[in-house]
Amino acid sequence: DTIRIATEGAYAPFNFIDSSGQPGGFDVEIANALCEKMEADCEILTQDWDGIIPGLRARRYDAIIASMSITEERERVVAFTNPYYSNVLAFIGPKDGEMPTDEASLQGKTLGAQRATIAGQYLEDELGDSVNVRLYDTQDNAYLDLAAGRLDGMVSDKFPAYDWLRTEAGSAFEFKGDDVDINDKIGIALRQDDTELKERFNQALDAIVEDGTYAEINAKYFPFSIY
Amino acid sequence: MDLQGFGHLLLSGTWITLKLAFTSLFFGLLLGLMGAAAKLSPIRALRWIATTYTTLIRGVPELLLVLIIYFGTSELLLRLFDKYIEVSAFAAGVTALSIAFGAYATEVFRSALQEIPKGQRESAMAMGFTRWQTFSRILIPQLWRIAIPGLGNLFLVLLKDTALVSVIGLDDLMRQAYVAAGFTKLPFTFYLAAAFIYLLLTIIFMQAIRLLENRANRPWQGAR
Amino acid sequence: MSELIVNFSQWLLTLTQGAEPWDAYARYLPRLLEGVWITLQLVVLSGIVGFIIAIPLALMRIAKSPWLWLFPYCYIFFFRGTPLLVQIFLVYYGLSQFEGLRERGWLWTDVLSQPYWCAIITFSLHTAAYIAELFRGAIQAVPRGEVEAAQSLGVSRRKQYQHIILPRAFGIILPAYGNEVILMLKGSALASTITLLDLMGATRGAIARTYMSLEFFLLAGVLYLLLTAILIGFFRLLENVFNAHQHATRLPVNKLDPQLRDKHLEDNVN
Amino acid sequence: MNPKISLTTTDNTSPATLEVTDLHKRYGDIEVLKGISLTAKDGDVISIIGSSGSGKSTFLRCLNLLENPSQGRIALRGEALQLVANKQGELEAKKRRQLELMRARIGFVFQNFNLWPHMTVLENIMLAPVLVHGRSKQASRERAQALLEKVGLADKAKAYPGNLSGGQQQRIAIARTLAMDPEVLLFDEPTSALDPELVNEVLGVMQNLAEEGRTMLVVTHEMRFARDVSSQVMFLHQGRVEEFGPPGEVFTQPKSERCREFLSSHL
Amino acid sequence: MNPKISLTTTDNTSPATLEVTDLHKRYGDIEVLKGISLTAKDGDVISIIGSSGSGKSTFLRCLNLLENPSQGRIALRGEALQLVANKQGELEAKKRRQLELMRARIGFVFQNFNLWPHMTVLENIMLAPVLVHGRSKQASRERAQALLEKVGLADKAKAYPGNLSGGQQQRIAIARTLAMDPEVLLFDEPTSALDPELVNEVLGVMQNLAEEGRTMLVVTHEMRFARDVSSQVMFLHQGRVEEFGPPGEVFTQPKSERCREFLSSHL
Ligand SMILES: Nc1ncnc2c1ncn2[C@@H]1O[C@H](COP(=O)(O)OP(=O)(O)OP(=O)(O)O)[C@@H](O)[C@H]1O
Ligand SMILES: Nc1ncnc2c1ncn2[C@@H]1O[C@H](COP(=O)(O)OP(=O)(O)OP(=O)(O)O)[C@@H](O)[C@H]1O
Ligand SMILES: [Mg+2]
Ligand SMILES: [Mg+2]
Repeated sequence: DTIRIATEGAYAPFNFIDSSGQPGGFDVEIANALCEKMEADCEILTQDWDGIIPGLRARRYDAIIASMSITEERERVVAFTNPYYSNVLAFIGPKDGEMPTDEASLQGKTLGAQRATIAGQYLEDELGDSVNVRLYDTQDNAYLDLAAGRLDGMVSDKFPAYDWLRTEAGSAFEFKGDDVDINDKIGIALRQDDTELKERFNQALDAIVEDGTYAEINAKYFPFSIY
Repeated sequence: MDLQGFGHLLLSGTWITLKLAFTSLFFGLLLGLMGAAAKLSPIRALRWIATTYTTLIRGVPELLLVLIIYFGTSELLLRLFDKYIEVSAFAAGVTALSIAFGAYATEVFRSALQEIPKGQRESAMAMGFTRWQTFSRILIPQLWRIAIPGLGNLFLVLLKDTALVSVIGLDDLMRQAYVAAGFTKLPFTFYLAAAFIYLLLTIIFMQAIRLLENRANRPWQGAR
Repeated sequence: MSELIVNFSQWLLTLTQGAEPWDAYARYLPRLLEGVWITLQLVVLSGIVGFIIAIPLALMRIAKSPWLWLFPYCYIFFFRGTPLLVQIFLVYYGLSQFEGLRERGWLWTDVLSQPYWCAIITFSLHTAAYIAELFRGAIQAVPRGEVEAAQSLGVSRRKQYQHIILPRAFGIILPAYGNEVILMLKGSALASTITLLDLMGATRGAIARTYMSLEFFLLAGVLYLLLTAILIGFFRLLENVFNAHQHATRLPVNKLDPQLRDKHLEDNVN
Repeated sequence: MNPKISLTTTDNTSPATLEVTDLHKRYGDIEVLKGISLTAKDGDVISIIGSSGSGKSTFLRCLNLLENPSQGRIALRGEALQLVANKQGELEAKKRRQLELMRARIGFVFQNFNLWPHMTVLENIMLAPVLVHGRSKQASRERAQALLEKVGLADKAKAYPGNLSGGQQQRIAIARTLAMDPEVLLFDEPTSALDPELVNEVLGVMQNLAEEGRTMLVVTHEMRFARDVSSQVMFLHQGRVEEFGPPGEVFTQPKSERCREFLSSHL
Repeated sequence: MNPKISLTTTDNTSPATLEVTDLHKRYGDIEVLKGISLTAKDGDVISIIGSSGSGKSTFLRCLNLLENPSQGRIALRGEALQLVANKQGELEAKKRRQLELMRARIGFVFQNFNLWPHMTVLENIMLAPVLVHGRSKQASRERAQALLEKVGLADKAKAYPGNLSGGQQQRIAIARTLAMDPEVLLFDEPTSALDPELVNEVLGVMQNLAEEGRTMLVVTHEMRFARDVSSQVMFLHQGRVEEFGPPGEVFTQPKSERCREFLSSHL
C-alpha cells in the first residue's frame, strides 16, 4: 500500500510549498525518486515542524524526509536510514567587510543562528565564550536581523543559505572563511519498529546514487555535490 | 502588494481559520456558560470541577493542549485497538480550542452573572421557575450586556490562536503565510498580508459585536 | 520546588511513551527557571504599564466626540486585530528597517535594539488594547442610578469616575482582567522569537539539544501552569477585596463595632 | 392514629392552607427571626406590621425559601416542605422539585419589585404562566392584557420596566404575580409606591382575592389596610411575634407595651 | 430697566430660592411634563402630589438635570442655570461646572435610593462631602455617624447596602443627602418604605430642616404630610399643574374636578 511521507514545506530549497500549493524541493524530489525505485505508491504531505516527530509516532505518516539531522537524541525516538546528504556549516558576513572566522578575532562580535539547529548548537558550544550569541526561531528572522545590522555575521547551514544569498536581500552578503564540517548527516526518519521499511529505503537510496538520479537532482539545486 | 501567486493559499488558510474559530466559539460558549453556572452553583463538587477546569486549562499553553488532545487520542486509540485510526485534525483542533475558550469564557460569564442583581434570580425562583428556566430565560439574556466586551476580546484571541492548530497539520492563515514566506524569502510581505486579513476580519467582527451590544442594551436605553 | 515539578511531570509522562527525560530535565532545569524569571518580569511589567495606558484609552473611547474616540478606536482595532507575533515582529524587525532610527543614539542602542525592551513595549501596548475594551464595556454596565446618585450630589465628572465608576467597573472586569493577564503570560512566549531566553525560549533551547519536544513542552507546561495558578490566586485575592459587597452576606457581624455586636447578641439572648 | 390529623391546626377537619412552625433565621451572629409560628386558613388575610428592620421581609422570604431559614417547618395544605441542613447550618429544600411546585403555588410580590429589565411589561407578566403552568402563549397573553387593564397600564404593555414610574412598576409586579393564580399570596409592602387612589384600588383587588378564598400574608405600613381588611394582624418586633390577633383586638387593646407604642404613632 | 426685578417672583426684594419656568419634558412622542412653573422661597415646603405616572419624579429629576428637559428655565437664588439644546432637541447644561455647583446645593433623595453597592453605609454617606465640599475625612465621618444615629442606624455603619432592609436603605439615602447640607432638598417619596413610627420621625426631621430655612420639594403619597407640614401643595395631573396653593385651600376646597376626586380617596 501507499507510503506516506511528511516534509515541512518551509525550508527552501530542500522543501517548500510553491504558489500552486504543491510541495517541492530537493527533499521532495529525492522522496519521489526513492518511491519510484521502491515501486511504491507515495503520498507526500506537509506538516509544521513542531509536530513532525509526534505525527510520525502517531502514524499519520510513515517517514519524514525533511532535512532532518541524525542525532543521538532523535535516535532514541525514531529510527534513521543511511544519510542522504551531509550538512556543513558556513559563516556569512557582509560583502564589504572583513570577517575572519577564527575564535580569537571574533571576540566581542555578535553572531546569530537559528535556535533549534546544529548551527545554533555549534555557535553556542564552540564560540559561545567569546562572541555574543543570538538565537532565532526561524532562519528568516536571523536573515532579517543580519540585514538590519543587529548582527555582525551568522552561522548557518550552508545549503539553504546559498539559496538566500541569491535573493535581493541576501545580495549584500557572502560566505566567509572555510566551511565547518560538523559531521552532520541528514537522514530519513522512520518509526523504530518499521525495520523492513528502513531496509527498503536504504536499498533504494543506494540505487539512486548508483544510477545517477541523485547527481541529477543535486545538480538542479547546487553546483557542488552535497552527498 | 505582490503576493507572488500565493493569494489563493492565503484565502484557503483564512477559510480554515474562520471555520475553526466559529466552531470553537460555539462549543466554547456552551462550555463557558456551563462552567460559570457550575462555579456559582451551591454544589461543592461542581464548583470544584469548574475551578480545576479553569485553572488547569488556562494554565496549560494552548499549543500543548492541541498536542495532547490530538496525539494523545491517536496514541490512546492505537493502544486500545492496536491499529492506526485516523483522528480528524479538525475535530481535535476544535476540541482543544473550545476547551481553552470555554475556560476563559467561564470567568467572563461568572463576573457577568455576579453583576446581575440578586433580585432577578429571586423573582424567577419565587414564581416556581426551575433552575434551568431561571438560567436560560432570566440570567442569560441579561448576561450578554456585561459579557460581550470580554467575550469579544476572547474571540479575537481565538481567531489568532487557530494558528496553533498548524502543528497537527491544518494549514491555517498563519501557516500559509509562513510557508509562502519560506518559498519566496519575503517574510514581511506575507506577514503583513496575513495581518491585513486579520484586521479585515477584526473590523467585521467589531461591527458585529457592536450591533449585538446595542441590541443587548436596548431595554436599558433611557432607563433610570 | 524543582523536585515537585519533576515528580508531577513524571506522572504526566506515563501517558506518553518514549525516552526517559530525567537526565535531560536535571540538566536544563536551571535554565528553564531563569526563563521563568524573565517571563515573570515581562508579564508583570507589561501588565502594569498596559493597565495604566488602558484607562485613558477607555475613557477617550466612550467620549461622544469623534476627535476623542477615533484614536483609541483605531488603536484598539489594530492591537486586537493583528496577531501578537506580527506586532512584536514589527516592533523588533520592522523598526530596524528605518535607517533614521538606527542613528538615534541611546534610543536605538539601549532600548529599541534590545529585545527585552522591544518585548515589554509590544506587550504593554498589546494588552492595553484588550484591557481598554474591557473597561469600556464595564463603564457602560455600571447601573445608571448609581451614577445619577453621584451626579445629584454635585460630584464632579472626574471624581465620579475616580470614586464611583472606575472602582465599580474595575470590580466588574476583574475576572476578565485575570484572563487578560494569563493570556499575556502565554503570549509572552513569543518573546523567544526575538531571541529572548524566557521560559519558552529556554524550553526551545533544550528541545534543540535533546529533540525531546513533547517531553520539554510538558515540563514547560507544568511551569506555566504553576505561574498561572499563582496569578489566579492573586486575582482571587483582589476579587475578595474589591467585590467584598458580593460576598458579604454572612460577614457583617465580624465587621460590626464590638460594642454594638454585644448589644445585638444581648438582644438575641433575651 | 391517623397521620392526617395535624396537632397544631385549629381546624381539625382540613389541614391549614399555610402553616409555619418555629421559624428562625440568622445572618452570621445576628438572629433576625427568633421563632415565628403562624397558621393561615383559606381566605385569611394576615397583615404583618412592625418597625423597619424587624424582620418582616425576611419572614416572607423564608416562607418560599428565598432565604434559607436556620430552623423551622413550613407546610402548605398539610404537605410539609422537606428540609435538610446544609453546611452553613441553614435549612435547604431536600427536593428541588417539591420546592418549585410549592413556589408556583405561593405568589410573592417583592418590596423592590424585581421586574426583569430585559423584557417588556407584557413579557414580564406572560412568562411565568407559560413556563411554569404550561399555559399557551395566546391564553397567557390575553390574561396578561386583562391584568394590565385591571391595574390601569394597558398602554404600557410594550414598554420596558426601566422606563416606568415607581408606581407603575409596582403595579406590574402585582400583575405578574396574580397572573400565576397562586393559592397563597405574599405581599411585601405592595402599595408603598402608590398614590391614595391606587392604594384603594389595589386594596380592593386584594379584598376580592380574599373573598375568592385565597390566603394572603401582607407586610404593610398601611394601618388602614391592616385594620379594615385583614382578618388577623401580626406585630413583629426584633424577630418575635409580639402581638397576634384580629385587628379589632390588636388595634384597640394591644397587650404588649411595644405594640401600643408603635400603634400610637398611627393617628 | 432693572434686570434684577423678576416678573414671576412674588417677593421683589430678594430672588426666590428656586424658580422654575415653563418646564417641558418629552420622551419620544410623549410629553410627560407640559409646562410647569414654580417659585419656592426659603423655608418653603412644597408637597407634590398626583397619581402614579403623572410626572412627579420626572419633574424633580429635571430640576437638577438628571433628566434633560425639552424646554424651560431653572434658577437658583436668581442665578439661572445656563442651558443649550443638544442634537436630540433636549436642553443640556452649557457649563458643566455650573451644573455641578448647583447640584451640590440641591439635594436629591431617589425614589429607589440608588445607594452605591460597593461601599459600606458609612462610606456611602461620607464620600460626597469629602469630594464636593472638600471636608476632611475625619469631620465627614463624624458627621456621617451623627446622621446615622439620627436615623437610627448607627449599628449598620459597616454593613453593605445589599444587606439592609428596604426601610433601612431609604433612611441611608436620606442621610447621604443630608450630609451635604444642601440649600434645597428634593425628596422623591422619602417615606414610602417606612413604618408609621419612622414616618413620623422622618417628617419631624424634615420639619426641623424647614424651620432652619431650607427649601423642600417633596413628592409624597402621604396626604397627612401634605396637609400638616407643607406650606404649599402642588397637584400634578398628566404633566400639568392642576392645583396649587396652601394645603388649607387645596384640601378643603379644590378648584379642579380631578383634584377633588383624587383627594376624596384619601379618607
Ligand atoms: N425613560 C423613560 N422613557 C419613556 N417614558 C418614561 C421614562 N421615564 C418615565 N416615563 C413615563 O413618564 C411618565 C411619568 O413618570 P414619573 O416617573 O415622573 O411618574 P411619577 O409621577 O413619579 O409616578 P409614581 O408616583 O408612580 O412614581 C410615566 O408614564 C412613565 O411611564
Ligand atoms: N443579607 C443580609 N445580611 C445581613 N443582615 C441582613 C441581611 N438581610 C437583612 N438583614 C438584616 O435583617 C434585619 C431584618 O431585615 P428585613 O428586611 O426583614 O426587615 P423588614 O422588617 O422587612 O424592614 P423594612 O420594613 O425596612 O423593609 C435588618 O436589620 C437587616 O439589616
Ligand atoms: Mg422589608
Ligand atoms: Mg415617581
